[in-house]
Amino acid sequence: MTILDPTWTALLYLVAAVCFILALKGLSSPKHARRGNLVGALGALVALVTVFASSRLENIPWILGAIVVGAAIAAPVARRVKMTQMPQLVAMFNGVGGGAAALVALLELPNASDGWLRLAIAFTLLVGAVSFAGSAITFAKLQELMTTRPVVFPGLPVVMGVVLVAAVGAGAAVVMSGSAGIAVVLLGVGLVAGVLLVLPVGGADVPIVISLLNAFTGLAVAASGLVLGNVLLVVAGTLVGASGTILTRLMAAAMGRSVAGIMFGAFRGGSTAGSTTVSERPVRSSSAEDVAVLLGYAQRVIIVPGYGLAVAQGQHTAAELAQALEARGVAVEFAIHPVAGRMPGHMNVLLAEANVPYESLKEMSEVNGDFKQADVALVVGANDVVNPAAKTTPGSPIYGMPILEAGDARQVVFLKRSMRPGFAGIENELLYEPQTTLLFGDAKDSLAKVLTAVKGL
Amino acid sequence: MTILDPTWTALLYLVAAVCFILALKGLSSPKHARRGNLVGALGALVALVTVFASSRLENIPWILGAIVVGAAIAAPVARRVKMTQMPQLVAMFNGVGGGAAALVALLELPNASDGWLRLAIAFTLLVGAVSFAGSAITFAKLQELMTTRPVVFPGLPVVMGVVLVAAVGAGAAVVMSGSAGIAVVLLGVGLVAGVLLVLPVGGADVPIVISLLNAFTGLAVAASGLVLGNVLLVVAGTLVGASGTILTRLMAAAMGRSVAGIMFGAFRGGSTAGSTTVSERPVRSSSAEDVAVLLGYAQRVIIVPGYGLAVAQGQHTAAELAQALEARGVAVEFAIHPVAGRMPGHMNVLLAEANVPYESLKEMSEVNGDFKQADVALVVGANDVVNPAAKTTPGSPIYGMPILEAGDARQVVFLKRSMRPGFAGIENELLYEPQTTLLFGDAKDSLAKVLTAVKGL
Amino acid sequence: MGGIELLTITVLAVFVGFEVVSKVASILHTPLMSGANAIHGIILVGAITVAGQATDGWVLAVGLLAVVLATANLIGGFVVTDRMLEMFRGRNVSGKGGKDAAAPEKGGAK
Amino acid sequence: MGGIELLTITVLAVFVGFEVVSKVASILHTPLMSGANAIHGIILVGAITVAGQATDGWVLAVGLLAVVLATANLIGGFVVTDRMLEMFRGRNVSGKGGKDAAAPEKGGAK
Ligand SMILES: NC(=O)c1ccc[n+]([C@@H]2O[C@H](COP(=O)([O-])OP(=O)(O)OC[C@H]3O[C@@H](n4cnc5c(N)ncnc54)[C@H](OP(=O)(O)O)[C@@H]3O)[C@@H](O)[C@H]2O)c1
Ligand SMILES: NC(=O)c1ccc[n+]([C@@H]2O[C@H](COP(=O)([O-])OP(=O)(O)OC[C@H]3O[C@@H](n4cnc5c(N)ncnc54)[C@H](OP(=O)(O)O)[C@@H]3O)[C@@H](O)[C@H]2O)c1
Repeated sequence: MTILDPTWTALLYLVAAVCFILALKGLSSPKHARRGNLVGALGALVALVTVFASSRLENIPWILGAIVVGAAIAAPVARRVKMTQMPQLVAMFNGVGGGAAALVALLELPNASDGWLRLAIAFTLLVGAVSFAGSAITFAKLQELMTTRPVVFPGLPVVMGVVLVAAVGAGAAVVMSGSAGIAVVLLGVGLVAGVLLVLPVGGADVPIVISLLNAFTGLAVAASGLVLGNVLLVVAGTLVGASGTILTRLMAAAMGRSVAGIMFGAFRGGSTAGSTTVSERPVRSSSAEDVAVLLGYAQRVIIVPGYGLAVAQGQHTAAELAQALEARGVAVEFAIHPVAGRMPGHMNVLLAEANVPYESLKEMSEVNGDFKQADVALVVGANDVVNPAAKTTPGSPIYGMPILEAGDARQVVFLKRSMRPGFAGIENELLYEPQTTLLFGDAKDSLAKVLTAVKGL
Repeated sequence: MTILDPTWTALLYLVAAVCFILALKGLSSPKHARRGNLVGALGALVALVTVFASSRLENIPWILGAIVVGAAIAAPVARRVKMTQMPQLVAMFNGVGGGAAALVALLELPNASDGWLRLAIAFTLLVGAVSFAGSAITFAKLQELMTTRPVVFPGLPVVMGVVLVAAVGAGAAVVMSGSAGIAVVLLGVGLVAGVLLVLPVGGADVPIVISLLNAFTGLAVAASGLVLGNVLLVVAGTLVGASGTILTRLMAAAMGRSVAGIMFGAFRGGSTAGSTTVSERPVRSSSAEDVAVLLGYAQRVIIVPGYGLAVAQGQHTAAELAQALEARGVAVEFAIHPVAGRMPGHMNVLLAEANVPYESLKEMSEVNGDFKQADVALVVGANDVVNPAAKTTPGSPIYGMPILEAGDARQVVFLKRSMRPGFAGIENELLYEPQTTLLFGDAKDSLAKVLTAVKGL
Repeated sequence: MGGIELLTITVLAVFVGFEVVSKVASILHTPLMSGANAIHGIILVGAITVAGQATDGWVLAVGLLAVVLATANLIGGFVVTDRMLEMFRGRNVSGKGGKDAAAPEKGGAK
Repeated sequence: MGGIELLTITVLAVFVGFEVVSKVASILHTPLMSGANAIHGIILVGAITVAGQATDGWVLAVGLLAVVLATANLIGGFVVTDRMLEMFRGRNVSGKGGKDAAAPEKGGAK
């Protein structure tokens, strides 16, 4: 069916593009984030209606069926996924988007009449495939289908070089010949490149990689927009490519790292992730009951949640503990480090899901002065984000990163399972300080025990 | 001559457009403002080279001559103008830009083949002419070639209505007929409209109007870009139109006013500007020598400069006084209210010209806490920006505007010529407070006398 | 459509993308990433176009696969982003919470 | 060039203009206004184009007038903006001055 003439079509696509811009604007502002997302969905709806109303399409029943299938797969998963698994879900959605862009480019190849168009197609094939395969690996890492540690093997740089040459060669051949066969080869090369690119990245860096691949997919979509002559795809893809690039840099900066360091750090042998050195020095450890007394008779407690809380899924127990303490008249706050948890801002989401009131979540800059007045800093599954080495040890991998000054509190309690270091793989001197106590065990279990003991006080 | 093919031409125009975007970005950041301006100039240069190298132009010697004439007029004026007269110069440059856009549109009318193009031409003619005439009036007001008070006459709203109808009518006729004669009429109507629009605006509001007309000119340029099919003009004009609109609102907001209130306030009889009520209540006034003693033996002095300092051109004397006091060991700061002076930010420029070190210029939010520790607040030709009515008197025209808390200082000294109120036309209770002293006279003269006396201490 | 116009549009979109995102608070990094992820699911429009032009079985099959993938990206992306942001719903931030206060859209149903 | 492409470009440019300026410090209002003013002097390109196509004396005269006016806008605008910003030159803001510190481009000649 063709109800819309080209002018109206273009105008409606422009409306959709404006919706996407407004969506990104909204998502960047805490007040309007949710509305922004809805505006984006509205834009997508406008675009979908437009494409059906404006092109002479065959196979419409098939297409509608495919849309139903896609929606039926994605929507329930998206609705039911646990908060802690959101990163891998985002990775997967990103990957399939890249795959779709690559497939669209593949099918458009026979229609591409000039070299520039074929160049855009080659770009989309390669980048879309990289995004697809890379996202699959990030998914596997985050879902712990494979090791979360960097995977590096001796010849990796050489293999990468070979793949790069193959990609350039196949790309050039696609541009010259327009052969569908070579295009499929290019697709394959892209898949291999995507796998190789993400394998050497450590588990905790994966969120950055997801953001980067997200920007890649945006670029692939923009390029396929060039191929199809569709302004909406060009604008939307470019928006995502540009904002994704900035966002990747912001995320990396929040961890005091560079994007290049994350992607290629393992090659240089300088990977900082996943050391398992265990120190022999003595520490003070105590029982859940002791900790309960400490907390129950304090006036002011600051809870510092970290990666371990997310792993243990202890957020609900932590929220209950906070409630129980507040019922006793203890002032409780959560101190949120920007890079605590699995993804930037993830702690907020995690704790918000556990119904911790928003006012209790304090950003680093707000709360850092408060530790001096706190009786207890309860560090739950966090480590690097309170490590004083960031301030005292030049040369440490986290040197220069702003930290939560938990050490300023009168007492510091760590809930962790062992003396193993955190993501950065370095010792935390705070564990050995005189005011520090450790309660060993899984964060959720420990919190539950402490909670029971607090209620029994 | 045509050296460049259309693709290269378009690419170079795109480069110029990017330069303009970067220029605006730079100008919005204190660190890169000057470089931003240079990048903008570079973009203009690229565009000029491109137009000469890409079009088949006749009359090149004439054109070059005209450019030389334009440059020879503008550059020396721009280089020599006094800081206090910059606003009117900006207004004038803005006006001639609008005029140029209107003339370009007029000449393109015979080539405009379809109604949309003629609509863009009518728009440019009208808006360009409004901008030209409006800027001329703002220039006359700021240069005090005419009264700076709002000019309103009884039938004004009716006349405005008639002009509006005439503009719409003539515009429609231009779109229909494409007649050059009617286009000239439309131009004339635009000139009249521009004059009528700006006449009712009071002198102190003129900067806002300049910014608004600046945005208008941007839109006119964008529309003439549509007419000429020149992407650079479209992008540059739209950029200026959009950013100028935002800037106008920001400026108005800094004064706690609305743009509509400024433009049409006088019609509603609610003009707040230029009241000359003189109160009969007693005040304390004193001599330059008394003030010198007060200042010379203070530990901490905060100078609050205002509109009157700019009018009196006393900035150099103020800087000298500050130096003399600092030589005596007095800590001196300048408290800069965002809307003090003739234009937003103008006080900074004025004082920077007088070589006041940048560190001594404090923004309102920085300095407001300091007044409590200050021995003397020396208010030089300022009034509204220290008027407590903004906090205490709901219904006052300045109610809600943030003010400098000069009243918190142990002593307040006003340098002004009379008891007349400032721009907002309302009494300033601070003048009657027990800790306040007045030194009547022109700001520059008074400052000079105080300076002499301080040196003689 | 001319290449230069598309290039101009691309360049401007790059600036819009940069500027819009450049000052986002870290609390919104994850939802923003997820929302941007949803937006590139609009490749669905391209997938529909190619699937709708398919005349041969293979092409249709690949086109439909692209439609399924793109739909998953688009719909899943918006839903998961909404869920993340819903976490911040209905919280009492009136008066306090400052500039980084998150999404006070009250009363959204769970 | 197609109207829709130009419209798209215009819309994107509006967003760029809004976003770029939306967070400017009040100290830069005046230079920013002046710099934007200079930018629209690029109408000079249009003035040159029409003057360069003029075949009859009147048209040429009006075209040249437009060139003179546009040149004044363009050159005068950039010069006066530079002078304003030069006022902030070479000031010692190292370490202090904070985020609103103006243009520390050192050593620009007077
Ligand atoms: N947020 C992000 O976006 C992001 C992204 C990538 C990287 N990173 C990096 O990740 C680190 C985050 O800092 P962080 O302090 O949150 O985490 P961390 O430094 O990695 O420390 C996590 C701690 O939690 C403990 N832990 C793990 N599982 C646990 C469980 N089930 N129960 C109790 N404790 C458990 C671990 O010790 P045990 O093994 O002894 O229990 C470990 O010491 C930073 O270095 C940051 O740069 C963050
Ligand atoms: N900055 C902007 O962008 C801008 C733009 C438009 C409007 N405004 C408005 O202008 C006002 C600015 O506040 P302001 O405190 O700077 O000025 P103001 O409230 O207008 O007061 C200026 C004072 O200076 C005195 N004065 C004038 N000429 C003088 C001279 N030669 N020597 C000594 N004193 C002289 C006047 O009193 P005498 O006549 O008794 O001497 C007057 O009380 C605000 O209301 C603001 O909203 C500002």
